[in-house]
Amino acid sequence: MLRKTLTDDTFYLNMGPQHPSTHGVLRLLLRLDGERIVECEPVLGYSHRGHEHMAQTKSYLRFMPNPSRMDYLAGLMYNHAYCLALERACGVEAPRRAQYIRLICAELNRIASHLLWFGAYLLDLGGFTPFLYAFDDREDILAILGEVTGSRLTYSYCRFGGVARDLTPAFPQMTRAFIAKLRARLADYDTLVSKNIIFINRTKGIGPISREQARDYALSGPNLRACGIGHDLRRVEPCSVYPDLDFQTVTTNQDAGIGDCYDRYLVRMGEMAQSLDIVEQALELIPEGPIRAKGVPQEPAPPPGDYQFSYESARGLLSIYLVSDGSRVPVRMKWRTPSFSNLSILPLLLPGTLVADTVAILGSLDLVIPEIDR
Amino acid sequence: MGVGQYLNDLVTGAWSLASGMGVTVRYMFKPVSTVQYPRERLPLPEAYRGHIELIPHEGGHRCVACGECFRTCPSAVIKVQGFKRQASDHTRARYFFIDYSRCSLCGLCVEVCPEKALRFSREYEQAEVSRYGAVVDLMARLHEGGPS
Amino acid sequence: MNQAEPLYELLRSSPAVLEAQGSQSARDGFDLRLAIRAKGMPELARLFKEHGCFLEFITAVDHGESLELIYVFSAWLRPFRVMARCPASLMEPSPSLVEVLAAADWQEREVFDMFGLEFAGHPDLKRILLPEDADFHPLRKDFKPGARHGGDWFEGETA
Amino acid sequence: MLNIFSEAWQALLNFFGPLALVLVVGLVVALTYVQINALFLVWLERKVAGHIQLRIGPKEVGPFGVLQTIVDGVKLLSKELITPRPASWLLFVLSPILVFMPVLVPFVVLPFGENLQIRDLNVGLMLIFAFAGLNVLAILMGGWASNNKYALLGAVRSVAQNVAYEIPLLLSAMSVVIMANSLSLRAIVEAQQGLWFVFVQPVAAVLYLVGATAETNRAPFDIPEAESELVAGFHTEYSGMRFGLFFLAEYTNMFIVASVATTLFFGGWRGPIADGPWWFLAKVYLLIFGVIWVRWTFPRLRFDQLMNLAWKYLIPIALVNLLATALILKLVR
Repeated sequence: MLRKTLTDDTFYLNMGPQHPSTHGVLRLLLRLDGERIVECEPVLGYSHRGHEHMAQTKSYLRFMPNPSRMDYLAGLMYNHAYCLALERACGVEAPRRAQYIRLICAELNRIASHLLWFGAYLLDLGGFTPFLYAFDDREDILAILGEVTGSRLTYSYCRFGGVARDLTPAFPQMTRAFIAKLRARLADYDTLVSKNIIFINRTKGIGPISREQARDYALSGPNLRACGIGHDLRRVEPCSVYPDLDFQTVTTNQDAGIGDCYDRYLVRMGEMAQSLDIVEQALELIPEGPIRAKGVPQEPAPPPGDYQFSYESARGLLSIYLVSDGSRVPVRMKWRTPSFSNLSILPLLLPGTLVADTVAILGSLDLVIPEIDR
Repeated sequence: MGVGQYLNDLVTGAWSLASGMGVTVRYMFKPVSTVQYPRERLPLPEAYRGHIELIPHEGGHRCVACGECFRTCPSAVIKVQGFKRQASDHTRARYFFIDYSRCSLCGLCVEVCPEKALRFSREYEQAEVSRYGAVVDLMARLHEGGPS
Repeated sequence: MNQAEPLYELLRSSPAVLEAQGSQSARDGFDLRLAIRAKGMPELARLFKEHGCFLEFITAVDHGESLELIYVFSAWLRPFRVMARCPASLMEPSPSLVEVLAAADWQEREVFDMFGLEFAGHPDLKRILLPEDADFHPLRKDFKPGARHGGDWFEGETA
Repeated sequence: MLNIFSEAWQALLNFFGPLALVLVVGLVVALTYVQINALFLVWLERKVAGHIQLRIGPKEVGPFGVLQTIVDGVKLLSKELITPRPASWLLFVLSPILVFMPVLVPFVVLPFGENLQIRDLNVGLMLIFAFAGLNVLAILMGGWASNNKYALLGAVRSVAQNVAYEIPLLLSAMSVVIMANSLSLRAIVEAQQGLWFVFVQPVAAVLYLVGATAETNRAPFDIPEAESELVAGFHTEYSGMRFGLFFLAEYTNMFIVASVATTLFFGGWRGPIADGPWWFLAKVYLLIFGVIWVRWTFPRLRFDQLMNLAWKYLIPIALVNLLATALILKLVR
């Protein structure tokens, strides 16, 4: 798209694939006029591993570890979404207890993902310390998830028709302690970051997205909610046991719909607080019972047809579309990942901003590159 | 911009910076949250998933080399071979290898095992100098009574 | 299926739509399935856009002997998901939706990348996930991954 | 061989008198001190950053890790000096040397104690500011010569930043100068006999500290090397001890601006009990601690906001402050 012949004083800057702020291997080809950006073209695919192709060559069961590898920051949510998609396609329902366990773990994972985003975003803006505070909190979540699932990043914990293992007795108490701790921490983050004049100047009014643009580019997740649209699949198309829980969809109340970086920041911080509420409620509501559905085939094989399942992941609308011919291997499995669409708006946002804003905008979209590249 | 606005911006800005510094200095006197790794270690959670290993059972193991685990394994990292001592015997596994470098620790093998012969080990310091070093001989581990 | 949706009637009566079908079962996730002519897709997309829908994704399915394009539209704040399918051919490009919906840009590039299906009117149809010099389209059924993953001692058991 | 040296030394002594002795010995001490100080500051920075971030920082080499920086220095010394092929090598090589040279000169006039000053010049303050201004030239040279876009952007930013921040720095120093009626650093300290100037000139002190942080390219004003935007800014292409020299110069500069602040506003070597260089050093390191604390608290300003801060807030306030000082002094005296 960018023409290679330059007749004016602009020059190209290759931001990435190895750059501290592209968080993974994303390459931005920028055309700069001084420090001002004239044009931007994202170049993707540096971590394309062919997950969709892998899905077509493996049985549904053997694809189980893969989804967490797409979005490694919210691995459990992808894992959860994949199991839910399969269960709905096969007409299987997991026991209530398993559903609650999954939901708690997925929401904890959402907090972990947002925390990491928070830290990394401040790192992009040059503040090093909040990053380590966020990691301290995230460490607690990983310890809790490690206690339940046995691993810390790519969980493979949800199973077709249930979960791999039951909660340990230590789990509720660890989680409650963490909830109290993070609530106190969120207040500190508010003082240290949200109210900080430098931070506000760096993010307010930067990278605004109007509702029309958001619709045009199919934005989703916190990025969309920052435009003032309370679209949350946990509410709109509730899956699992989300209907039982009471929580708010965090949006910014703006009529003009300026979803700038600061709004996106506030939405994610608000979502963390909401997720804490969800986890707290779910801990109260969790029933006793089995954790695996009985009489479920070991190898799932949905009846012939095509199925679609959407899920609100940490970054937005995750869709799984699968075509089955009745065998154990899918004909086609499409993963619509939220970051892919969220990144596509970047060439629209960048022109006219400064190099420093590039980092602020790119960070505020909360991209996970392996999820874009799949 | 009026003078009042100007001064107001100045004061709120300065106050936000000062309160931010208040937070960091408070954290400075909090106990550190890091663990000095080679000297201190955290307890492993009970559910910890290292690579798989055979469960010791009456001086041996329960594996009958049915092959369910390597058929299920998404990355095909398991190699198991069994033999019979005589025609009337049950098959027993004699060789059991995993290529840990490609294992994704999903745990499907442990779940599908009909004899419940597998479990997760508690190994986590597995740096190797070559990728062949990551091939684990589970039988040898079992006989050495490797760390559990 | 959400019966109160006024858009459904419009879609049913649209000339671009060959066949409209409500949800087959509670399992499939689509409220409405449309079989359409590829030529009519931009017009339909405009209709969706006017009614506040966004393009969730575009993808293709290779059924072995035929290729099929899938468009999925969704809307904000209400459960709504419409899928439109049309046959596609490697010989004949389908019309591009970029003019109507910017989200189609990268989605179409991905379909081109993975299946080799072309879109007429796309401003910059090139590879997106695979390297620019790749000469294959990996999600087509006739694609066989080359024997590139080395002589590991386990080779041949990954199928 | 030795003869020649001793003869030359004799000739020097004859020519300059005992001044040469003081200068040479002083500079040698200063040069040694610069190294030790930088090592200590790097360690302090890491330790403070560590504790602020709920870590403990270096701890392996030496007690509390104090020797860690020496080990790192040795590592830097042993690394290959890479010169990019398209770089303009003469300027590229010259830049780290040039950045380090001027930081030595201010040590000549810094009054560590009542009798612990290499040379008391009556334009001492001017000398320091003049040589501090050279710093940016070296940075520009290095950034331009690297032939790297990130480095160039960093260098250009650095020039703009330095030009903007010298003004409030000088203006706030001037308000002290007109109070002490001298540019000699010793005279300024003497003038703070009863009351430190920080209590008389709090606005100037704050302005000076903000400007000084920006002058030394420290966060939140570290935009010339903003690692999340420009990778490493002007020293992106530097490796080994060339990078080490930039590093050394940065920490020494920090020491110098803190010393000047101590002299101007915090009463130099004077203290409640027992005046002496220990007071001077204690105040300097306390100020440096403050600078480190600020660095590990705030995000970085954007380039145009940095300029805004200087031109919209710092310079007008400094001017008003200077004017008010002059006016009051005129009325009082």
